[in-house]
Amino acid sequence: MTGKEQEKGKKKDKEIQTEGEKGKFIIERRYVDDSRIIEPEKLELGGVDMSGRWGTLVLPRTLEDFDTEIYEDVKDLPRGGNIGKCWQCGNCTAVCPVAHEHPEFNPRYLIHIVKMGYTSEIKRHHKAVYLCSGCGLCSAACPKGVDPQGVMIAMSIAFKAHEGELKEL
Amino acid sequence: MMMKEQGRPVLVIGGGPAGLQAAKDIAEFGEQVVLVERRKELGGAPIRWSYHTLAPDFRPTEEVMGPLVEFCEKNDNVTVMKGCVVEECNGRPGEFRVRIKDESAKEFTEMVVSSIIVATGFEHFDARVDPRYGYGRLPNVIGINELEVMLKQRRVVGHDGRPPKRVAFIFCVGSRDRSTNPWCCTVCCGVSIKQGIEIKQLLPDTQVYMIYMDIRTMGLWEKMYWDSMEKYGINFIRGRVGEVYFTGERLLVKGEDTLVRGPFEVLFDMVVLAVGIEPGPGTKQAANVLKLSLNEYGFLAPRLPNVHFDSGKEGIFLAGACVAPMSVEEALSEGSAAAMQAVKFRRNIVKKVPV
Amino acid sequence: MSVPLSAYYQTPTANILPHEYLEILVLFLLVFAVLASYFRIRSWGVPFTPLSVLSTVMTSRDREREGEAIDDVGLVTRAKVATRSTIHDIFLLRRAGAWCEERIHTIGRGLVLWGFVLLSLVTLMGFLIDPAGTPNSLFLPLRLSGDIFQGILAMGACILLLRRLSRQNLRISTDINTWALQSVLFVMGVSGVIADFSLLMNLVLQFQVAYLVNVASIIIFFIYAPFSELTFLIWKGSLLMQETLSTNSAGGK
Amino acid sequence: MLEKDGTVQLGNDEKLELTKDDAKLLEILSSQRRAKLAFGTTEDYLKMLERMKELEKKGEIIVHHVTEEYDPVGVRTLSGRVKRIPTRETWQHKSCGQCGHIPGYISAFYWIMSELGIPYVDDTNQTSCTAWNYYGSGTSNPVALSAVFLRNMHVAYEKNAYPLIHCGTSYGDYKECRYLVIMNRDIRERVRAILKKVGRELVVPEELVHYSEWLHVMRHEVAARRKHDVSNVKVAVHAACHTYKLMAEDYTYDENILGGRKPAPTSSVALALGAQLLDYSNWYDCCGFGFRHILTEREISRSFAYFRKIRPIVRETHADVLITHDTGCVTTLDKSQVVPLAQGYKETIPVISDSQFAALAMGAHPFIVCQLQWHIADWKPLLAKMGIDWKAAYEEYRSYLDKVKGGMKPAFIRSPPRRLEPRGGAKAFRVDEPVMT
Repeated sequence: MTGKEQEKGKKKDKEIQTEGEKGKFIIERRYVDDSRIIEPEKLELGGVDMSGRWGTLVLPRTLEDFDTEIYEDVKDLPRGGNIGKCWQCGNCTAVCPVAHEHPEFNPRYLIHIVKMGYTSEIKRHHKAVYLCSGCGLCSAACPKGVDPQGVMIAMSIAFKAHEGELKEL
Repeated sequence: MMMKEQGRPVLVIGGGPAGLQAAKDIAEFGEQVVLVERRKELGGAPIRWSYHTLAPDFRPTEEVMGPLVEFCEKNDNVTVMKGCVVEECNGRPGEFRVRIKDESAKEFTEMVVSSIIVATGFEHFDARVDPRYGYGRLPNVIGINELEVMLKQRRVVGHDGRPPKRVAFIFCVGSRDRSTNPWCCTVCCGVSIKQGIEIKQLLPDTQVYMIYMDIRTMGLWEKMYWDSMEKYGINFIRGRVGEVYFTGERLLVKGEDTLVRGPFEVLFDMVVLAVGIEPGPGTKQAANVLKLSLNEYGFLAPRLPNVHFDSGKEGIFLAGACVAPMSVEEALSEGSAAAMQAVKFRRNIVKKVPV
Repeated sequence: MSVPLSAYYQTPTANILPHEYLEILVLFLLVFAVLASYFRIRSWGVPFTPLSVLSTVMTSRDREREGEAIDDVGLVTRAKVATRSTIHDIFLLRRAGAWCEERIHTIGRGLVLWGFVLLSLVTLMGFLIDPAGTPNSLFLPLRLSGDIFQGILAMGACILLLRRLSRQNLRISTDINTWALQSVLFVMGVSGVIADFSLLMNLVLQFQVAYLVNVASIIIFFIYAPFSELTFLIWKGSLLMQETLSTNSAGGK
Repeated sequence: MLEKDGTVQLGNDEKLELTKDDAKLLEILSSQRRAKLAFGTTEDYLKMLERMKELEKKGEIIVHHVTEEYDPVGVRTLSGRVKRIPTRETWQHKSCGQCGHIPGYISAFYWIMSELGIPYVDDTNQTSCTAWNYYGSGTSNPVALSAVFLRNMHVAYEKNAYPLIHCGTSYGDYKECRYLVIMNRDIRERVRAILKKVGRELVVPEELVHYSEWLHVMRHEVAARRKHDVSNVKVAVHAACHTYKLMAEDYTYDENILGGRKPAPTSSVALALGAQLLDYSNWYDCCGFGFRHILTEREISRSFAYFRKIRPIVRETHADVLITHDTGCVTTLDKSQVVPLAQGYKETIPVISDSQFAALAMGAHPFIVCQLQWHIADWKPLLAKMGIDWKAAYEEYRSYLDKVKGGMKPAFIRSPPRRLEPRGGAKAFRVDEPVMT
């Protein structure tokens, strides 16, 4: 990476750390993502003010079901058909030039959460798929012929198609 | 023919794949064999637990074991003693005096044998010892050995008689775990995946999830692994299960998907435990009688770790899963190897002492 | 050469296919391409983003009146944003090129992009100035610059092709569509240049052959493009621009 | 899988019958396995007990034995060995949070003992075990912790009463400290030096006993004095991590209660009183207290308590009451319901200690003795279901308060500390449950 790019990278990391105004008082805030924090702007019980920190709740992050709807769509979209072959070796992410710069873009991971149908995770990460630059290195590196570049194409389409349910948290 | 008259037989302990193969090969050399089996039927684990098919190429168990059993039952070079155990052994290599006890009829047979092949096999791990999975307590928590029975009957159903919608296989139950058995049973990954595929063939709409810590489909078994993923759409979750809880209708499996760094709590209709392999009582007993050394895990210890048939005692040879966990295919070839050793040993003696 | 250059550009007898027809054909193909890509994209179950970008920019006044958007999001602002993101993301290759792991890859993409865009611009201008394509003082430099841009396009496409061909893994794993698209672009550029120069050198036969190839490649391109990756790139590009627009409008909140 | 007739289908020709002995064997196997997975191993633990005897022989330490004067009752621990639980003349080792957060907890416990006519010592001369620092923020150190532990134990020893520890954390901490003191000469010597300075000797109790174990062995006496019928009360139980996860092999298990796979105390009390005991999926989870979390991450702690315990319990069991046996658990599970309820979450359940539940069933006053007025979650439905007229009781409570204002001393709360004389005429040692060997 050139110095300039490193600069960019640093900036990105900082953004990630300070992202989300919600619940900034929580220790180890970095490990809790916005979608899990309920911080009431106005909360009162029996005349006691519990707004803000006093009334904050953090929802659990347990994965509760497999919802393979998006996965099925991806399989039917152009160049998405091979996603089923993925066994999570991580070659794609290893060679991906974008992943080296953007912590949130990880082809291996995107494929996994779509394949398993972890909706909560997809909600959190689906925007990242558009960072793919389509250079095709991953497809060249993949030992099982998943063609991650193509899968990314199919995914970005599928995510857009399911935008509605991915938006609401 | 001369051989047959004056020949002292070879004693084979254990009527499983290794034992049967050994007996068959020796008999085909024209030598006498005495095959001692603790149980009332021949065939060993594959028959006893009535395996449906054998990995990796889905061959029906009967196709593999049937001919062997039939040969040993029919061939007059082979004397089969069912329901018997070797109770005593002394004498020297070339003429071991053994005392065989018929457990049901409480009668004894004494004979002199030239050499002994030990093929006492293994036992499946009893998953009740590991309370995490609720085996033996919760309905629809079964072991791969019981699933084999269901598959053989072509009827995979929960205790309510309905076919499961979602099945989880939990790998390494009673394997690779300090608190139970620290070794790897080498076949359970392959067997579970084979069963997963068979479930998919039987019930195409059923979702199958494999919860594994490593997939160890050695050598050519790897193909099953790839097919299960690519042809049958079986899902693989890398992680372990901490607890299985019965909600009253379904099984709540609590585990972690290590690739997401997150815990999951998902409902399944059936949980299949890939129970490991451990040395059975037969092995221990044979070791006592023949004064063989056991390794730290309770398997029979060969003189050299990578030469299984060599027990370190002249005239006594080892074969099959009593030495280490192994697949049927390996057990068969080990049986052959031991048979070859036994015959070689016998012939050398005959050369030395011409009659 | 004693003959003035412009002489060669009088609607040459060598020209077997009258200019006007070609223009009509291209126009027709253009319409087809747009429609085809529209329906293809819709078939994926997603909106046709180029349109939505336009509408976002156009409807911004009304939205303002409805008062749901904040006041700083006028047509002008939106247009500004749109142009800015177009220039940055597309023409300065911030997205398209930034993360190619090799400089050469970026250059290839850049050349193709610029070559194509400029070429189409010049062609358009040429059409506006003189639909008949008869030479005049203004038309000639356009024609020449057109050649240059075709050259650029060809060079870019060539770089991309060679890059993929020269790397074993890439070669194996490259999608057939990618090959097709890139070679069409290459052929288009090269044949165009050859055609014009062979005309300059008055090599009528070569001109005619090259010219036909060029026309053919153009036709193929327009018919094929909607079914190639290009559609996805356009869709994605517009989608991202829309994102930029919306985030920009959300900035005030 | 387990068939209805209690057999396990193996092959198609074989059935493995799950006989009683078989079950017992597996019982021990699985408990040993669980113990292995916990702190140390059963072997280490038993070794430690052996070492304790040796040290006593050598005269290095004094061991405070559970002699007959304490009327001990034997229970089976996870390790399979029998633990002697003293039932009388116990020295009440109180909990820091207890009196402040849930006064009813301790007053109810004392009330039960006085009801049963069992003498006990409620001493003022007790220090905190300081384990909060240790578990909460990693401050303090083994020597300091052990010193405080042995100091308290010695006080009990000279009072000639047997320490009965109310606080799960003190209990767990003491078990670990005892292990260190006995197995590590260095720590032992340094602690001895410290104790010398405060003029005390190194006294190690033979058994460390949690009050929930006391209630467990006394449950039949408690049930015998039951006034209110609780057979229609659905009960969920939460066991405190520090009682059964620290030195797991030294806590009480019972094959007849929850199949011996979960700690027996508290559940056993509910069962003995005739209530309906219900299981739920997050049984093993922490209450959310988590020490560091309650100190520095209140939001997480509170949310965990509600989303991982309260809500699943209510949804799965629809229980009337959640019973637990540690200060931290009652506090967290009860107080953490405020915010979710204020935010409009519906699920709620009253949380009380086992002593409070037992006392209520024995007819103790819900406010004067059990002090339910300090509890957040709505306890009125519970009292109604137990057939207690809480309105009338509340009126009594008001007038009682006036009396107290007038200078009346609540009789049952504490007995004056005194030096006890050894007393004979103790009952013969009995084993509470059939013990496996």
